[in-house]
Amino acid sequence: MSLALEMQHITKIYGEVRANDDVSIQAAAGEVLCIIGENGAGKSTLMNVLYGMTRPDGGTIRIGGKEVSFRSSRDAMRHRIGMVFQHFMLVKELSCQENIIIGMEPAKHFVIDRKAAKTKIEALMDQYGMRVALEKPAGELSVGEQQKLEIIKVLYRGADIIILDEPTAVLTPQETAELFVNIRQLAAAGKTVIMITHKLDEVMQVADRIVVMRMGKVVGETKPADTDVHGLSVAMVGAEIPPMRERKETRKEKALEVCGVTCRNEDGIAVLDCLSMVVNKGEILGIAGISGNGQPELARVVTGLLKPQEGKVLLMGEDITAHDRKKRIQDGISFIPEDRNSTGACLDWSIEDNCIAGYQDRFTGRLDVIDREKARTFTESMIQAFRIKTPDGRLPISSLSGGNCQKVIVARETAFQPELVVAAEPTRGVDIGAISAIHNHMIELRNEGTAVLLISSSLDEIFELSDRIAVMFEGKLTALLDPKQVTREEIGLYMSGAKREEELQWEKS
Amino acid sequence: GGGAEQTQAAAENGEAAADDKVKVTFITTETGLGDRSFNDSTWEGVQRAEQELGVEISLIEPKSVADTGTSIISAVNSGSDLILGFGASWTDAFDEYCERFPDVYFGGLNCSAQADNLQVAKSADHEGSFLAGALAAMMSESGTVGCIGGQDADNINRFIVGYEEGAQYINPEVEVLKSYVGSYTDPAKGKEYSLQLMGAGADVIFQVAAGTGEGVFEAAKENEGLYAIGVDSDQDYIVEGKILTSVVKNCGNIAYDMIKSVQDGTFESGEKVYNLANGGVGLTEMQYTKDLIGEENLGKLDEIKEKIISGEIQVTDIFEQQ
Amino acid sequence: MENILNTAFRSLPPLLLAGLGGMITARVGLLNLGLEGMMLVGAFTAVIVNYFTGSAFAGLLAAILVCSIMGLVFAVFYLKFKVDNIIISVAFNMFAVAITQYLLGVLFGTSGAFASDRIRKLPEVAIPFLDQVPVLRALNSLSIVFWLALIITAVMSFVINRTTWGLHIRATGLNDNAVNTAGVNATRVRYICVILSGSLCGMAGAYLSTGYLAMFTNNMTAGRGYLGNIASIIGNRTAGGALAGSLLFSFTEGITMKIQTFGFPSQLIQLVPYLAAFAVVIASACRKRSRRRAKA
Amino acid sequence: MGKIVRAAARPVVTILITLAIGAVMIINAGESPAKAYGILFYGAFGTGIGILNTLAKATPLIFTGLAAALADIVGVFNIGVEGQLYLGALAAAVVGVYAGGLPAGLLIPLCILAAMLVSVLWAMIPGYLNYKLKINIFIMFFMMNNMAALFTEYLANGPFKGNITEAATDKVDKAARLYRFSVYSDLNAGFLIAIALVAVLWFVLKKTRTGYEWYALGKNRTFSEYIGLHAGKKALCVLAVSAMISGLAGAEQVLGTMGRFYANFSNDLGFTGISIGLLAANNPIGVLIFAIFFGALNSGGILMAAGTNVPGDLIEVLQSLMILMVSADFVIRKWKPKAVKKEGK
Ligand SMILES: Nc1ncnc2c1ncn2[C@@H]1O[C@H](COP(=O)(O)OP(=O)(O)OP(=O)(O)O)[C@@H](O)[C@H]1O
Ligand SMILES: Nc1ncnc2c1ncn2[C@@H]1O[C@H](COP(=O)(O)OP(=O)(O)OP(=O)(O)O)[C@@H](O)[C@H]1O
Ligand SMILES: [Mg+2]
Ligand SMILES: [Mg+2]
Repeated sequence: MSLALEMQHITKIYGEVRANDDVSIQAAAGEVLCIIGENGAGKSTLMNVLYGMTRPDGGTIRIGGKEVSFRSSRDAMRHRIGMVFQHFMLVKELSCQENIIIGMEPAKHFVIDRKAAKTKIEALMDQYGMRVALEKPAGELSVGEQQKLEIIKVLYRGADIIILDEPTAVLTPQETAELFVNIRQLAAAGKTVIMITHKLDEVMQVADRIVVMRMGKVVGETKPADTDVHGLSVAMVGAEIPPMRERKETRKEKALEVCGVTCRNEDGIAVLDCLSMVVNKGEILGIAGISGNGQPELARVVTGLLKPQEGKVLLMGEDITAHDRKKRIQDGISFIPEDRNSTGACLDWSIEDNCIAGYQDRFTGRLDVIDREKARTFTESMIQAFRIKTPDGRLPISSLSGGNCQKVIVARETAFQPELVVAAEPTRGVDIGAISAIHNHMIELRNEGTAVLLISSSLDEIFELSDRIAVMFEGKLTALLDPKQVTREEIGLYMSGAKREEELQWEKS
Repeated sequence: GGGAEQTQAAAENGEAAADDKVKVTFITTETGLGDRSFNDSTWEGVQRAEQELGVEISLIEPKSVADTGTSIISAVNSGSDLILGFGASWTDAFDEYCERFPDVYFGGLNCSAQADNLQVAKSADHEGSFLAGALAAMMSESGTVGCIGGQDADNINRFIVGYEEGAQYINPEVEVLKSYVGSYTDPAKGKEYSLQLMGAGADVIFQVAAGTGEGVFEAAKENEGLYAIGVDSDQDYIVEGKILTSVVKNCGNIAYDMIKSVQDGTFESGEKVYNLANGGVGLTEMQYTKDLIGEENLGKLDEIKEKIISGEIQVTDIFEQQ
Repeated sequence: MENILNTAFRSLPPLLLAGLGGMITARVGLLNLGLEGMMLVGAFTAVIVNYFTGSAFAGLLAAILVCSIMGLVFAVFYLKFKVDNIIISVAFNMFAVAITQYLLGVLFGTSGAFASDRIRKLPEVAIPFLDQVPVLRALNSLSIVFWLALIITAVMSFVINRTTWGLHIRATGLNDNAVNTAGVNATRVRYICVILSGSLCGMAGAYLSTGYLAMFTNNMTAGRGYLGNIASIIGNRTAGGALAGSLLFSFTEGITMKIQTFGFPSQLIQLVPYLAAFAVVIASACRKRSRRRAKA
Repeated sequence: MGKIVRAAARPVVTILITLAIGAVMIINAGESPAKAYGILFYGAFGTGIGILNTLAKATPLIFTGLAAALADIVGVFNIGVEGQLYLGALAAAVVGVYAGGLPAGLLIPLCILAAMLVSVLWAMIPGYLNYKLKINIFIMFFMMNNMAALFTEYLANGPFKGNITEAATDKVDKAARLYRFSVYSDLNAGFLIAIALVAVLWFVLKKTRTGYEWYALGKNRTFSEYIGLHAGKKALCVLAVSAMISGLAGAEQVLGTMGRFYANFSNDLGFTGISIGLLAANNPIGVLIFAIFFGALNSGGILMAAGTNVPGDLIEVLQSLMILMVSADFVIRKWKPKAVKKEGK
């Protein structure tokens, strides 16, 4: 196999952080290379260097054996490198076709030749078996389709080396499976695919070769055949992952009751359809479901961010339907939102300011003044308790890696003895070390008697944490299952709507 | 008292030293110099005083009504003996500052303030405008004449009412079209409004609109049969032969007189009227349009002028009505 | 009626050109309030060059050139030094009024106004047969800039919607990260658009001082730059919309004069286009709302 | 130490360049640059009266700067300051005229309240339309500036026209006039209000929970709702406060400086205020500093015109160059082009 790509001795230093420290990787044509590593290990930095977005402080890149140097992504593109970013780079208002051709438009005298563009794209879509509706605005596509669009965009540019940064973080299992089929097709067609991910089972599925990074360095290289998920995780973290905490027996007492909640969106469609449920104290109720079935709305209704048109929400027997978000925070409902960057944290703010967010009342003294001393002490204690990697709580939270940022949110949302924690995708985009820390913390909460409503698109997580599993389909809960007695396949049937229970027995246990 | 403080202020500034030259500061309206109208003509008078009387002069061009006070204070601080402010909005400023600075003389124009150290020139613009209106009606072939004002305000309407009465005096049937542009700095609109008035039949247009009026002249220049009348200073030269005349009030002379009186120590407070009788206002020489207008008409104008002076013709002064 | 049309057409070009200038920068995410100042400098340059060369076209070209340079300066401060556009605009507008006055003094020893017989006017386009047609007569003998402005509107509309540059412009305003990662230099697109808005203002200014009139007077743009901006906003940042918006204003101008004769205060009449614009945006917002409801 | 020197060097150099450009022009105008600049600086800061005048010119800018900054903090770019100021000024004048006869202790607060109220009502039109119909507020503010100028001019020329030849109201009652510190300057009690406002806002923004929540609102709407704020309503409230401050600016100009409302009196006070807010990165103390900087240019400029042969226009050329140069140096905040968002969204 000929080497399509060689990166040698790449070094990139940000201030005092050696984001990449003498990193060398290589990849052949037709190969799928997975790069794994903790949050902040330097994966994205390495890819940004490869795509010409950042210039390395040292090291060389060779494409097809020839040394190159990139001043911008345009240069990288010229050398047939394409990148699909974790946060998609699409112009939502423009059509898919326009998104694909921008920067490389087929044109006669600067007038875009739409027909030619269409023909070319159609041919590509046929060749790789990926389809999107070309006339639709990109913003109207689902996340999975948007990702396809991004890949088509890269292929359209004639890329031979395709970089995917955490492509599966926001995909449903179905979409992930489809993506992997596409990736194999690309590899079969002789493309080099470099994929970054935190999900080790995916790595085992799709990779030809695996590179492990830690603290800016390459610490290992292996093949799926030579290792297993455990081996990979040890290589990544550099130590054994601590085992899951024991579950304690807890009293079953109703904490949250949702009664017949209906919620229509702006288009008048019922995203929550007369939904009822119960979460007990000291219980983790996992909500499984394909995304787009009303999970975010459920979380928002429970936490007071969305007013239902019908139905009631009760906490410890008290009707709190009329309580707004602020009141519900005081009631003891805390919320780990699925999108930490835009909802859970204010990226421009310091870690300290983020640590008190939502609970600012508790840190407010006379004259409405925020007690900074108290806030600082609190932040320090959170940083210690959760081993958040930062030199100082006054630094902006954007200086933290994704996993550490998520830890800040989890720490905050569990610090004030909540009655109920609504955790939506609590470990999305987070490395396994941090995942284990967060999972353990949630079990601990449960053991202390807190009710936890867990919403996750990862069945692994649901199975690992839940005391009971409810399946959500088209705005309703269609099954209530015991994780010890149900298989993934069966849950899959419920999730796809092929099967449903007649009436859910909330009081059973 | 104010006096002591004031000298202290002046001394602090170090400007008014032992120099016994009279120092004059002219503060323009917000339009500033370059209006080819009364700011310019006042400034000319002030400059003439500098040359002929040897006074020291300076100029302030405030950008907003709110700057008036600061401008006066700056003028006082730089050691001025006489401050000229010829805008209509100066009544307030005089009311306030004349009292505060009793050692400084002030000169104003057409405002209603009174103080011991203030002389207000009252120019009978309505009388001059009456003549202009009469001339317009004489020259109009269509029996329709027009006038364009910068803003619908009393100081503008004072001209317009005089003009209207003058036109009606000559021809009771005459139609006088009036239009306000809403800006003093928009010649494009001034021209457009003139063309509209022309479209409605007007063949002589009187402008009382400062910079906007430049557009009226432009319209006259481009359209045969359309004549304009200027205002405030002799604007006849701007379009030779097409500007019938201008209603002049000769602010330059007013300013010069005031400066001279301060230098001579004959400054008198109170009102001083500038009207047709004492030559303070009037029409221009009409050097470019004399032949066009003709002896007969000129004679008639002289007659009317005499009648106004003698009081036989009463021109409405809307300031008086208030 | 014909009078109103005439006025409307004659006062259209500066509004339209400024509107297009505002539109093109709005398309790349910049509200260019400096149009006013650039237009004034354009008006000044056109008159001066016209005066010294005796050619109206030389004046027009010079105005376009000088204003393009001003656009470039704007862009450098905005894109390179990252100064906020409002600050630049305030400075630009202040600078324009002052520098034109100052230079008038330096060059001709006058201030306020400058007119001369040596200033040639930009030619008018006579369409002889139109003279016979009643209402359309108003289209006869309009300045060449009027027709140029219309052509530019059409061209810009075409360029933005159909060409590669247009795609880059549209995308830059919506998501410049996407544009950059697609290998198009979004900053360069912005530079070009800001410079282009300068040239359009130059043309607008030249029309005002050598097409509409043959003179320069202090601050003669009298708010047309701002109106142009508003026109482009009303027109939803499209070339055709800018045309519609500027027509709204220029027609009001014609109507204002007429209605005044009936004793309406001119200020209230001048409020009409704004009220109309408000009505338009409110109506369209309500419609959007009810359409969503209807879908349910 | 070296760092500080280097940080200070750039602005100093740019100001020097601006001054050098100006010097060429001043020499061209037949004056000595040293003398002209001397008077400029002396006029602004050299004498007690100069300082008073500088502060007097800064006063309305402090208000408009704060108004713009405050709204910007919660993510509403209040470009409508200029229009709100006109409405506020007119309201203060009308009350000051028609409620004349009341004692000062009653009349002044009444005038100020009226100014704030009317200004808020004016700002709430687009505010509410934006809240309910999601119409782009920026566009509405922008149009309403022109509307405010026309509308107040109509009122001052029609229903509320005073006994004066210009489009202006009558003079407000003596009791409504704000106290002046010296007969040599327009500086009045409005300045104290401005300073108090700077202090209060600084305190609120930097120290209190309210400030914390306002910042949250501006940085990230979804986040602010998540932490328990009614984002839309709260932003509307802060916009109201911003409009109140704009109204105060108008009231100060009428009650403190001019004594009556003149149509079109504001020489871009609103836009200059917005620039100041931006330059100061929305920091109230920064607003104070930059307002004084602009005030100094203004008051020193007037004296420079009076004391030299340098034409007033040249001073404005210099001022505009300085604004550009200084802002190029001081604006260090994270930059993102402010998209003119489509109406609705
Ligand atoms: N632009 C930057 N400025 C300063 N530091 C940076 C920058 N980009 C990355 N870093 C730092 O470099 C280190 C590596 O970051 P990188 O983005 O490569 O991590 P990653 O492996 O992609 O993490 P994740 O798994 O969370 O995506 C981190 O410590 C990060 O804080
Ligand atoms: N300009 C910067 N300064 C400091 N740190 C930065 C900067 N840009 C990126 N980083 C850090 O680099 C790390 C990796 O960035 P990346 O975009 O991959 O986000 P992430 O950690 O993967 O989070 P998520 O998966 O939630 O998007 C993050 O921790 C981020 O905070
Ligand atoms: Mg990353
Ligand atoms: Mg990540």
